[in-house]
Amino acid sequence: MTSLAEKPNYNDEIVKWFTIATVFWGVVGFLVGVVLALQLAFPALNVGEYLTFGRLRPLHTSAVIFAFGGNALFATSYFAVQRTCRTRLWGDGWSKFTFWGYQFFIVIAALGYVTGVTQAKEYAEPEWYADLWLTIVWVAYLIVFLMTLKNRKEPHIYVANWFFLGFIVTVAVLHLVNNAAIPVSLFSSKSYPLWGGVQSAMIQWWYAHNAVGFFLTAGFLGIMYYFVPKRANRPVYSYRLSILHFWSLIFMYIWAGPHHLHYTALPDWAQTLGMTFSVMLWMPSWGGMINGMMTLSGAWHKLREDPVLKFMIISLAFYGMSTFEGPLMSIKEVNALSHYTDWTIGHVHSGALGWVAFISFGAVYHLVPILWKRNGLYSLKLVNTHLWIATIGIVLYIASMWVTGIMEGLMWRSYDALGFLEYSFVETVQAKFIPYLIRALGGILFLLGSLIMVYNLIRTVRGDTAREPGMVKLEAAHA
Amino acid sequence: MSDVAEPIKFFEKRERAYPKRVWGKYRQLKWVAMIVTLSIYYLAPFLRWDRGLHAPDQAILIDMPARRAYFFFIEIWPQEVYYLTGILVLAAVALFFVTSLAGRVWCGYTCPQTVWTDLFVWVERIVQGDRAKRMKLANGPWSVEKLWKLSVTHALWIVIGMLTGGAWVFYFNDAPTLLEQIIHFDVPWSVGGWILALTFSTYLMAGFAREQVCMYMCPYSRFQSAMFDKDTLIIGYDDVRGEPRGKHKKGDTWDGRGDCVDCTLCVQVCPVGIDIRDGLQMECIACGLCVDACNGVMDKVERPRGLIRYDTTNNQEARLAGKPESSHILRPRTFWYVSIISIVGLVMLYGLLNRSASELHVLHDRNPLYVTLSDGTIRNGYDIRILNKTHEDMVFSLTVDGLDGANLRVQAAGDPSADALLVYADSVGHFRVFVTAPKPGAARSKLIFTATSSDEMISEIYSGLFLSSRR
Amino acid sequence: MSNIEKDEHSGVETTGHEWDGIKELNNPAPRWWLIVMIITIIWGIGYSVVYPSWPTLSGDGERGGTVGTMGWTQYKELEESQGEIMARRAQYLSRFETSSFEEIQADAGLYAFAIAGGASAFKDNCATCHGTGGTGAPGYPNLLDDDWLWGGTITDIHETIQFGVRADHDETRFSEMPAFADIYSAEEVADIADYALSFSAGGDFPARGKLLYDEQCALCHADNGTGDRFQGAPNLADAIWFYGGTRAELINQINRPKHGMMPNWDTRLDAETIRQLAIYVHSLGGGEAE
Amino acid sequence: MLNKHAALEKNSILMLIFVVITISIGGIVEIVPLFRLETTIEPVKGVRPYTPLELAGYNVYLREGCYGCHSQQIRPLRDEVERYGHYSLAAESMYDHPFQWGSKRTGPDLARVGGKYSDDWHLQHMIDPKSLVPESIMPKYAHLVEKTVTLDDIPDHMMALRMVGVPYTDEQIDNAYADALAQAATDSPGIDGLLERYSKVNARNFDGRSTTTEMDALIAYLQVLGTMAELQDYKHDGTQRSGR
Repeated sequence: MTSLAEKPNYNDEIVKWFTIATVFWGVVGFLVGVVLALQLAFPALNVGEYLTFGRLRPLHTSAVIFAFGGNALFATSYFAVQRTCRTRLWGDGWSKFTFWGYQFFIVIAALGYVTGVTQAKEYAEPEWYADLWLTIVWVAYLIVFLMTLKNRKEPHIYVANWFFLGFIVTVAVLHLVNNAAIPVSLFSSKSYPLWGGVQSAMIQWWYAHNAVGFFLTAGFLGIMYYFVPKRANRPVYSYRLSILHFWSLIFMYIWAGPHHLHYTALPDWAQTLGMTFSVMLWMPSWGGMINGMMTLSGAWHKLREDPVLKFMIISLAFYGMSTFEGPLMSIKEVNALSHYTDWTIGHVHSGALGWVAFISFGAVYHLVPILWKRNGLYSLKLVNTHLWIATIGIVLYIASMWVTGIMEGLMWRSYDALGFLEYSFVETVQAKFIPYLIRALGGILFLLGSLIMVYNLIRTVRGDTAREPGMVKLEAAHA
Repeated sequence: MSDVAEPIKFFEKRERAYPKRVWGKYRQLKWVAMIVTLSIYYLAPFLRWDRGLHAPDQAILIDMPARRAYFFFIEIWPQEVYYLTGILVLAAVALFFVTSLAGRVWCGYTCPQTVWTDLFVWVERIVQGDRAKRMKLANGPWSVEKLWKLSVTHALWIVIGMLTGGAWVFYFNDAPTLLEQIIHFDVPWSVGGWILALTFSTYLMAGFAREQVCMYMCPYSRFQSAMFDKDTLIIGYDDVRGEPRGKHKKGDTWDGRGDCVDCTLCVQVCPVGIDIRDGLQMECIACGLCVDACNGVMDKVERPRGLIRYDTTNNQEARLAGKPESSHILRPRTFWYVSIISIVGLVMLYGLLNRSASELHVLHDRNPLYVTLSDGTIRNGYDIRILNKTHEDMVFSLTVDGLDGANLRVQAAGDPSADALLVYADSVGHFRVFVTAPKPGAARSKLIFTATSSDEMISEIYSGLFLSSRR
Repeated sequence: MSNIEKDEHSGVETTGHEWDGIKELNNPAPRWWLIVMIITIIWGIGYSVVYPSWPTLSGDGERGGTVGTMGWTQYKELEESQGEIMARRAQYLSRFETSSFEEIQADAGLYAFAIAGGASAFKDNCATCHGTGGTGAPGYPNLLDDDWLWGGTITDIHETIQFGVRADHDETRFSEMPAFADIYSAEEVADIADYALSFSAGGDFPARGKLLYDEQCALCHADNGTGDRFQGAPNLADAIWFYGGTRAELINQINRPKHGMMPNWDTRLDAETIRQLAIYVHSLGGGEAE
Repeated sequence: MLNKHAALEKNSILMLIFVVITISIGGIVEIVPLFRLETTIEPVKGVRPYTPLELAGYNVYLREGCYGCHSQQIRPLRDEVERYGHYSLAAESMYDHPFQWGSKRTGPDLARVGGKYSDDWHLQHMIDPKSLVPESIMPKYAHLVEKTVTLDDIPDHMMALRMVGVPYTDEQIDNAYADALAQAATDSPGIDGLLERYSKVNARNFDGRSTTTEMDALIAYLQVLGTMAELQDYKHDGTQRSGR
């Protein structure tokens, strides 16, 4: 253990802000998600001009990916990089700028969606002015992160930071290429992207798939690599596996985009590349799961007592499931059935709710007592309640969507004995009503869980302690 | 690895487990579980269920080309696949429930990976002998004996693999017919492909990958570990009773030492190759074979059984603290799980019992919305689909209500009357229908379609529309 | 690497690095991980050989990419899978060729086959004038209503499609209404129009209108305005007007009649498709019994 | 090899450079060859840039997020070809900046919805989808009828599109405003110019309102979808039949 005397004056203030933003935007994102789920079951809930499904959907995806996920990444990377480099975060003003700059980006992007200002590219909806602003913020982020790495007191860069660095750089490249656009005029919010038609499609899915690959996978693996060993108080399982899977993951992920464009007008060769690399990506993805899981060996008993660690292990399990499902769905024959259906939605949410949100919850639960210098969380029982409500929510969600997707795929492709299509499109819409209800219920449970978290965290910050003998002790050991 | 000069291995050679044979009640339970699960798997496709002339008589069948699934009295159409959601949710919560009660017993007794691995190890043991012999054979030099023993083992594995793949395809085809085709080597390409794929994966998974699947690959096993609490039954070694361990000669005193005679049988029988005496580990699949092994030894040395047993963390801690054991099967978690299982189960049962035997869908024409006829009346066109989910041909009569003077005509081959629409068993009847009415006052009027079966047992209602010009 | 130590739980050495209390074990990666990865890579290479998969430098090949050993393209796959469905339908084609319209109308399978084929041909060939829904436009008849210029039985419709109207074919349907502007004064034409309108609208009409109508128009359009299908003379007494039903439109038509033209399709479509089209158009709602 | 990797672990800039190289390869191999247009875009005649009114409709489509529920890409799978029509070609979306292929079919594919249904149907369906399709879960877009479509800056839009490669001529840009108004009116004197500048244009009052509304623009856009390409001349001509 590093002696306490050497402990630098870490900049935890900025981490606090980002943590608050994470929780706030998380709840917003889940709430909008629930509204959307209900709109699909009860279209009358599309009220007025500004709150239709079409306009709220980008709000939901951006709020969850960029606002919730992005702030979680800022918070955890700023927290972890300081500690693993044993140096204060470089540039107080710069990091403060990244906070306000990023929140400003989220707000102008969100206002745009509701008022109909959008590039109409999935997960890249913000218009040119917001994109430009984000570029500036992102460069500041990269500089802060790199300068902190440069100032490090440790000889080696820790594996979590490889992933954070990979995520920051790659997202910058993706953002710049995909959002290249010509504005209609300097005072117009509207722009036209440089790329059109098939190139637009390829670049967009190269971007969007790697938003998953680098934002939601590499970045969150960075979180995993710091918080899992820290929470379990165990060494990382295999340094060599870290090296192998880091490089193979970032190399192969980039290729996988065209699997979103199977059987489209994209040339066959590009589709095939998307498919083969997606399948080859299976093991590189699983490398992270193995390293995380095996890190817990030797700390297995803690899983029975520490619900925060449970969040992390379940997130790894979901990570494993969705990174297996992903290659499976990238196979053309499977994709022919699954694409355009709710199976994709189920797959995305098993990753987003199960992996991204759960590892973030774990990290936030770990961070808050440390940042606010409390002995532990207000209540571990409530963490446990959150865990199980959210898990059941996810089960309802993905089970219903997975099945619905297969149902849609089967119905669309059904032929009758004479060789004519058996179902009309609208019959599939009608058949989805019950699964849509189950999905909405799953979403509501997940939202409910996050509200429990908010309550628990507020009580923690206020310094309250629930009377749960034996629990606080364990927390204190890690703080 | 301390020697830096040595080339660094990026990959670890695997330590293979050679589980030793064991006798005892958990082993028996495992045999029973294996026989029951495998019998269900292999025999279920051959069960018959009479559904009448127009439907297959296989009790469990997934008919992909026709997009139907049959399970005894239940028949599922594509738009009813959502029942599967209920089954998945039930399965998930049941797994949560069982795991919170008794740990990973699903893994230990019924998971296909464990069952087939167990079967493969049994074959291995029959051909090659028990643990010591197998290890000797594996580590020994190549010889004629080694060659034929290994060949027989692998040949038998492949046969089992083929049977596995073979049984799988029976669920998707008429089993007796397919069996005959397989015997005559006259199987469709797709069927052959599935058999091959499953043969190969069974051979690989149960023959080679074995416990590594559970250790590294299976996300559910990790998931389950998060479901443990202090009242969950786990395989526990009784430290208090067992330590200090050591060899024991017959007649020596048991005073001042633990009951563990350090025979390492618990390690030798373990299918995942761990030492349970180090405490519960992530690899443990709760199969209880070490319990059997230890109980056998305890009987021999005449000490009480249960040095290793299914135990809870609460009990372990209580003993350590010298307190009475106190574990709870009934706790909020188990209550919630049982509630969820009951609710989902009841909802599904309700849904199944109230599943309609038919459906009526009405699609209004989109182009044009209406036609003005020469006498000034208005005509609307509709596509009607009547689903007959029963196994008998049915005749429906179609009527419209809610619009004055509405007149219904069916446009189909043979000019059928709207009173006699024949819908074949287990299929969808498509009908083109025209409704003519004097021009209504409103641009949109409600029009109620009713399809009634000739025996009046079934009556489906659809609330549709009749459109006209705005002026 | 002075800080290398042994992890007490697993007995494995650490790498000697430490960050904020986190150490790394020097475990090798699991071998199966590598094996599975190699299998996927081998599979990927194999797949790339069989299917089009890499862009070519020259830009040759299947849309700028390599051609797989099977010559597979997604469009060929489509044709193959359509082939299965076509085979299912083909069983009807041979019977269709030898069946009369009555026989087809009585056979559910043949009838569905004819409608599907007709609908498909209609979209490509007829929809341009008659509209995708068959509702037509002024000058292009609505095929859904019950008002027919040349008859609404399948046989009538078949003949119209086959030979066309005022088309370049010996057997084409032909009629020509004279331009009355050359014969009558504007007032006289207006009177005729008023009389013609009264067939459907009722009410008073100028006597001169009836006189001139009976003299000039009744021959084709009949005394009571119900028209004559043998001559393609429209029914003037119903609610449907071919070139518009306002007084002005009617006057225009009497003065300088427009004469629509429909091509003969016998040279463009095969006989079976024309038969399918006739059955399809007949099924749209206005079809009449033979 | 481990020692070599240690060099990366000790130098953040070196690591950054290696990461950038590693992630660039895949993107370059997959994306760059697509700009070889003669192999990427099939030779098919008839595809033209949108008319000003259609372009305004396209922008309404984007603004409302229609791509979240509707795809515009018919895959060469027999059921899709049968349900929606001939499979989509790259050429057909080459002037879409950005593409609208979509990723989800909560509603049906729209790639060839042009000409399939009547204007009346679209109008009524947009005002209240459930009034025509009771099972529909589509939101109402009645407000589009109330809004006059913004056409003031439509030449700027076309100029921006020209900069990204859409071949609008000077003449088309100069007459954009008039062309837009002409397309949504019946018997407009401007119609001849419009027809001269754009082939195969649907010109009529789409929503029956006297002003040129966003509904006009959107329906004009929907009615042209999938109708431009002269598919009968295209070589991969599969047997396509579409359902109702």
